[in-house]
Amino acid sequence: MIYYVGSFLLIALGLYAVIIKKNLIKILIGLDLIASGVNLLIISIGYVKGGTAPIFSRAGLKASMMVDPIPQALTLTAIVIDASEMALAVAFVVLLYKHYGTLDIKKIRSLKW
Amino acid sequence: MVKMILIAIVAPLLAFAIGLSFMMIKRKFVARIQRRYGPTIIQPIFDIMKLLLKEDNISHGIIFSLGPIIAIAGSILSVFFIPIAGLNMLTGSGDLIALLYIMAIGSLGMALGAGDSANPNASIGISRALTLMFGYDLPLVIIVISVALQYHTTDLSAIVAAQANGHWALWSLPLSAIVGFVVTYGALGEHPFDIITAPHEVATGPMVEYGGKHLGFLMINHAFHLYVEIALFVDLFLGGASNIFIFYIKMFAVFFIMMMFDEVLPRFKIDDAVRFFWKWPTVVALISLIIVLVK
Amino acid sequence: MVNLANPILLVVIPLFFTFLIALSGSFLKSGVKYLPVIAFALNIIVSLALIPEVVKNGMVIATTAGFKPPFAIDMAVDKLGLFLSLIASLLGFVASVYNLFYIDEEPQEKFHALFTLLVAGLTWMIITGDIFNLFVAFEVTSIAAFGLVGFHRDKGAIEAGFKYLVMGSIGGSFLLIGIIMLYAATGTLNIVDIAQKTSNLTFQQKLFPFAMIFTGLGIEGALFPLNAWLPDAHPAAPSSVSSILSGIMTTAAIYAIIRLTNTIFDFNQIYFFLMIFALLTLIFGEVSAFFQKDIKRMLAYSTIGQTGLFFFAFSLNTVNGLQGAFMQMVNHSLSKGMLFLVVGGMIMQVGSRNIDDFAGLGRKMKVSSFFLAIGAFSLMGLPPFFGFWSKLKIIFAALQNANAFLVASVVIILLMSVVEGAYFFKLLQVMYFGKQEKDVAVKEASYGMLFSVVVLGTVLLIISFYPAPVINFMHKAAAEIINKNYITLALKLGGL
Amino acid sequence: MNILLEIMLATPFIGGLLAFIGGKVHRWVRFAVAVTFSFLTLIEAFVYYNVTIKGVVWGSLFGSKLILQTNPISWLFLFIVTAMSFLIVIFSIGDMEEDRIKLDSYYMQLLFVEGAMIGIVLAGDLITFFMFWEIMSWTSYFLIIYGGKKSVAAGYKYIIMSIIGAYSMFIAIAMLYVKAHSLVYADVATTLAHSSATFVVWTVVLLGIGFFVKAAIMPLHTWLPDAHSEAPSPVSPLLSGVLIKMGAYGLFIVLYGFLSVQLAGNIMPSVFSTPILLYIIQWLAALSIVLATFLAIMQEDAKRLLAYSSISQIGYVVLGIATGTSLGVAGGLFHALNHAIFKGLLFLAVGAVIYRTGTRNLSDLGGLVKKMPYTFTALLLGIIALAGVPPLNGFVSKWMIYEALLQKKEVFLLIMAFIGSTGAFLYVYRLIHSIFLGQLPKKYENVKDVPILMQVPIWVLAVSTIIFGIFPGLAMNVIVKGMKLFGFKPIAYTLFGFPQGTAMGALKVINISAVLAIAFVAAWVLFLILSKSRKVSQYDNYAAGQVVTPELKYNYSFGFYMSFGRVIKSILKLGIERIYNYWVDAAKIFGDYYMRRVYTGNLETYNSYIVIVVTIAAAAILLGGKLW
Amino acid sequence: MVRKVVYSIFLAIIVLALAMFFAAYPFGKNKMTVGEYYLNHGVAQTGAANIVTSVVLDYRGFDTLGEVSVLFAAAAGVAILFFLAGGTKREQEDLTKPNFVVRVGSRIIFPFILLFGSYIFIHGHLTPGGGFQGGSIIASGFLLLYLSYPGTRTNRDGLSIIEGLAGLTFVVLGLIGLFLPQYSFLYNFLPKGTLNTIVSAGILPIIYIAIGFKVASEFAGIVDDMMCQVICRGGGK
Repeated sequence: MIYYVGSFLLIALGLYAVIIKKNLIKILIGLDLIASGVNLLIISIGYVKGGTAPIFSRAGLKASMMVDPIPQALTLTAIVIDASEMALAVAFVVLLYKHYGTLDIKKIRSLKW
Repeated sequence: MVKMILIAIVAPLLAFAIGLSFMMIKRKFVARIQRRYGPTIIQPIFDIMKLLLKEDNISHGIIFSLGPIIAIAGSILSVFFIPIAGLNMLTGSGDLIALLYIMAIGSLGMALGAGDSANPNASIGISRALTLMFGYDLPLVIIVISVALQYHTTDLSAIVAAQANGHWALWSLPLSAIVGFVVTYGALGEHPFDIITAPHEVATGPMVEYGGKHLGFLMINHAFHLYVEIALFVDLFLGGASNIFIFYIKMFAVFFIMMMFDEVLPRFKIDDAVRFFWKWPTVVALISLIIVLVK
Repeated sequence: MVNLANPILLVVIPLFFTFLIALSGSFLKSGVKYLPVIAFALNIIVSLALIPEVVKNGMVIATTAGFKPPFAIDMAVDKLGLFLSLIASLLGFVASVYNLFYIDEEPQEKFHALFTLLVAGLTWMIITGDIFNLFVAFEVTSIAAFGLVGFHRDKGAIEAGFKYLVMGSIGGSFLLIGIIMLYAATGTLNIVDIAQKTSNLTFQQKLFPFAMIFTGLGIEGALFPLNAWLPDAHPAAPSSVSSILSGIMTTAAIYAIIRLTNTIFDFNQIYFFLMIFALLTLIFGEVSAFFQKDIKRMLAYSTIGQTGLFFFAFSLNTVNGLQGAFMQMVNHSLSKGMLFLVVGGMIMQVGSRNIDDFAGLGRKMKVSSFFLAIGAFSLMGLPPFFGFWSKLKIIFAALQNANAFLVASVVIILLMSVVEGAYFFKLLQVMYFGKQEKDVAVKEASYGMLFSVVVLGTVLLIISFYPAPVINFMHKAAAEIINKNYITLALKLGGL
Repeated sequence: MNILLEIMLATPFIGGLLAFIGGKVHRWVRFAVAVTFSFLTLIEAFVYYNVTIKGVVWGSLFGSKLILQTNPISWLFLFIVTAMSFLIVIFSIGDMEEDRIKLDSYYMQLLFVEGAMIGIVLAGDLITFFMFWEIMSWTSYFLIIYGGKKSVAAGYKYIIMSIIGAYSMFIAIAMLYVKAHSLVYADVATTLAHSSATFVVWTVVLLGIGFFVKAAIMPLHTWLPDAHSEAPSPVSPLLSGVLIKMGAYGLFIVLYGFLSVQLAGNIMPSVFSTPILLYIIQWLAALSIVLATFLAIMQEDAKRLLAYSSISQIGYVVLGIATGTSLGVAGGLFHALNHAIFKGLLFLAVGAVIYRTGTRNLSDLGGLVKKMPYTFTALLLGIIALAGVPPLNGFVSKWMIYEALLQKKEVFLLIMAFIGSTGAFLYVYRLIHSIFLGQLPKKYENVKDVPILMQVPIWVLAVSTIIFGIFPGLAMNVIVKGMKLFGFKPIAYTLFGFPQGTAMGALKVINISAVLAIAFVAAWVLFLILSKSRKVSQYDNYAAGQVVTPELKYNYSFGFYMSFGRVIKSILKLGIERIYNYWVDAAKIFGDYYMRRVYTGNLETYNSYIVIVVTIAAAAILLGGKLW
Repeated sequence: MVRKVVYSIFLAIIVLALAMFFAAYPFGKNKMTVGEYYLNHGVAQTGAANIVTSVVLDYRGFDTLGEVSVLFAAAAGVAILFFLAGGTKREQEDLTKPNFVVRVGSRIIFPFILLFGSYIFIHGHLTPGGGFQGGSIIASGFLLLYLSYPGTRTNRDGLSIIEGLAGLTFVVLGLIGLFLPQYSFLYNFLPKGTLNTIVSAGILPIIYIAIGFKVASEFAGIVDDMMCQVICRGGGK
């Protein structure tokens, strides 16, 4: 249960950072928080009470004892995608700083209307 | 056929004679009002003769010369559309509405000729003439419509016929008749609407460059014009006439009353003239029209 | 020989060439720019090969990994999907031809790789039959697009790219949340399978995933409050990329929404709200476009407006409305794609994006201007161009079961069309009749660039003057979607 | 024979393309192709003289058949379109020389406009109609802006208003389609016959807005003065003579093809025995007659004057068509033909003057009668026709309209119509006076009359004014026959006019003209008998003792009716355009304001939009799935 | 301030709604339908002991192809953004030199990191982990190298060749499936082998190895680009 709540809070916190924070890096952190929250949510969806990892590493493991493998696979994908996004985002922030000399989001608005 | 040709020749001459007689009377009458002796009564004939027979005529161009001719042609044409004394010459070929526009041909010819004289006084005169025409046209149109509605026809001879035996439109449409009387002033350019030719400002306006036979033609045209306007009024409101004498008497009566007012009135500025026509005559004519409509 | 009529090839071929570009970039150098052309030429062939199959069966399903859905991912091409992927391939093809002459900045091999990936991702979004796969395709598209938007690396491009990235990744997260909700509710990820299992869910349980997915896809699909990145990103990107972004991306995202709405989320209550979204999108897009001085920005806003229009038609939720939406999608993809390509060539010649600097181009770049005029006319919906037929259809459909709101909407749509006409005609008259103050030597764009424009223009003209096949095809496609044939066909053909 | 309809429709389009391609070879090829194809169209049009063909299906769209058809009424407009286009093509050869304007696509656009208009008159269903209507709008837009810098702004206004009008029609068409699923005229008529009054009124009003924009009926006329005056000289007659008639044609189709007076009378109250809808249309037309006349009187620009005059004259057409009586409708249709003739003549003649002098500012011109006598004479005929003075054609049609109004006792409309005609007298005189009469400026002393290629179309039209004036029966033949198809009682007419009983009076134009001619000849003979006159220079003039020299501008032409302007000052101040501009500006400011508050460039704001959207959905879910 | 409060309320609403939605699908409850199929048949069908791997690479292998593409796109995007025209050259005067312990330590650790990473991705079908994890571990080794030797530059061409080759391997392996009678992309055509041995599960290990290389080279490339952004100066055109 705590995982659910935790993931919701992470998402909310991330959104809060994205909306309220002025610093580009903090916004990126916010984005990452959202992503983490979502990943946590995915994983916790797949959990089955008392289940174990879906790996038949030794004989005697039964399918009924295992948690759902799909969310784990999805999380794997999602994490990589987040990582890619973050890498790109950091690159953008570096260049933004170069061009604007600031990390304040309010000052980076040469494109408008 | 012979009769038709005869009429065709006689009618314009008759009209000219009547118009000319009015011109003659007017000169004398005005002089008497102004406590002058005045010229001899046939002075206009002398004038016209003199002008027509002048040897040295100048022209500013073809249109300058054609102008008076078109004007006279137009006036003669209108003569045929006004029934006099039981002669309905061309009233079957064109009704009251057509007549209103046929009467414009003469003005157009006059305007064209004057325009070609390349004198700004003439142009100003035409500008005023046309403006004034626009001014009196509104009440004129309204009263024409009233009369047409009153008798359910636009055929002038039918209108005249309907007014036979003293059922004049003057009695049934008194307001329209009054307006028509005022409008005739405008159409004839008499006081207070003589702004067109105002000799003091624009040196007789459209006619400023005319002389010799051209001016003679214009004077002839004026005679026709006098006839046409007054005869139209007579036909519309005074029931026409069964013979030419009664018709002449009616016309003379109208003309006489007009002269009485004519000489005591000052002159309107051109825009004031238009405003005047669009104000009281229009309102009165409209009232009359509404009465006809409601009836 | 391998059977070419396999939708999966539409995705795999470009991916193959993407990696080939990465591999050969170091030694082929600028030679890699020919690879995308080959890739999309192959894609067009595959799409064409799919046509008879799709017409015969109504749908073609390709599974992966040798398993049946829902246990494996499948690609499902129905009529409309096929049409859109054909357009995507065509646009990709002409844009990559255009790139041969257009892109001279380094690093070229990265650009071409990303470009190929972008179009591959869009095709993928259109044809995928698995909802998580949709998310992956969405991310492939987005991330390729982020890089491409920043390709020029100037101030504007970086800012636009960053804004796009932040909004896009928030959107991606919401999309993922929505997908997860569906998974939690049904335990499966195949669209048809989910559609089978959502029927016993309450409205509430369906609404939230829908809202999340709608938000996610709406960001890509340029729906009103979510589209703020678009007017920045489209102008900043190279023109060939703008052409793809504008021509296909919004269309693909909206198509995804349409398909999910008509399979998984089978409810009627929502359409009124979608309509309001659509109208707001339309109004803000067209009105904003009117005030633009920057030509690409103007076209970008116009894209928003067009999106609003076909989204409105979709939200009518009738066969006719959907048919109108599809026709408008086709019209928009071809016209707007072409316009961006034309404008790219013009900007190259003039060296500015300001509309006033385009004065007099109509006389100097005759062919380009001609096709720009055609594209603009088609977007405005002037006959005899295709936009006219689609607008006709949309308005006819909107008034089908008219109530006061719909009539008001129609009035708004037509008013916005007037606004659209206002700015396009302004552009045209500047181009044809403006006086060029600056003395710049302007030539016609190179033949290669013109080739792509002419190809798109010709296609547009052909369907304009001979619209019956497209109209009929779209009618069938719309009927299938409304009648939920997607599900029945997928069940019949082993999509489940 | 039926297939010819499609060929006829295609001819100008093919011709346009060929002219464009041929122009790449040589400009004479372009001229030759344009002339050939416009002539071909004219010939093809004559094949359909007095023929009625119903329902040639040439396609189908959204389940509605696309139909071409022809009947005498559409033939009348077809004739106007093809004949005028042919004359204009000929005139253009002289006027649009290669070195004056770049011509590469001019003939293509001209022929496209012609083709579009042919499409409109041949249309047998509303989709075809609307399609060609829109094509006409944008092709003519390109023609208008051929004139250069100023015309661009005019063309912009034109196309925007056209689009607005077209979309208004579009709504009506869509409503009809939704109701009947077929837009063939006959089906539309049946649909309307079984519809509620509200529906009918809405349909007619929405369609009417579209037509009124094209026909430039006040208050939707504001595009016309600019567009007509700024367009190239040969285009103005096309716009004024032909294009705005399409609005009248559309109105006719709607009022009598779809509705009928009886039907309209059944579903709505009547005023003066006219259904109120028609009555309102009549009032709008009458208002345009009067107000446009006032405005025309005050113009200083020859083409602008004619443009306002067009608004006023199309007012007569619409007024006539909207009377609903046989006489009035016939008069309106006849006036459409007449207006095409004399307004085409006037625009071409003024174009000829512009061709020679390069200006259309009335106060810069003068005295050209001595230099361009043929053009003068043609223009004189044109203005006489326009002013509605017998015996030329404008008079006859106006007379029919007056009589129709008088018969229905719609006296206020009648007064307005009369006033417009008298006013027309003022402005046409101003036109001819300022251009041809008065003092000849020194710079125009070497002006010659225009080349023969430009004379021919002008004189063809000038002769037509006389022919249709003296023989109104020629046109009545077609009109009466066509109107029978639309359920009108045929009116009695003869070749020379109208016998007693048709109207409240009779008319026989040939008598009028004959007497006029005789009187004229008589007066002329008298004039010639008298001693010959001697021609003097224009500077030999009365100038209150001053000497007039060529340097002195001794000419009254600027502000010709200034004193009249003072009278109607308050009316002139009523600028409909200003009201439009006010609202457009307001809308612009409003749009800009909101755009700036939405697309702020601030990423925080953008992100919060996303959150807001999600919040709305979340709130909806918390509220139990209720969305409102 | 108002903004903060308002948006906090908004976020609270979202959280509440999320909570309400997921309350219907409680934590720990078995929600599997398709997952169960995988658990029951996965071993037999794919031969991989790690069901997650069999899902990632086989059942949902197409996702992984997309994932690889995403990563590739990100790397290419970073390369585009950090591209310096006209070649690059090292300039490290203004950088402080890392201390001795770091340099030596990283040299010692680096091979082990590579080894560990390789182990992870080679055993992806048997144990938790796989290509992505292993690749990232290897990339972190490169990061360590960069930290201790800021002047180092990787051979970028080499990296992209590895990238390309690895990606192509994946695609080609998938395409082979289309030439087989099963006619399915990514069909696992190799023999399944014995469960829980290295050589098992058909093409899965090969794909994972390719992914490992790809991820490693891509992350290394990204790291290289970012380092270069700090220390390299563009040579100018």
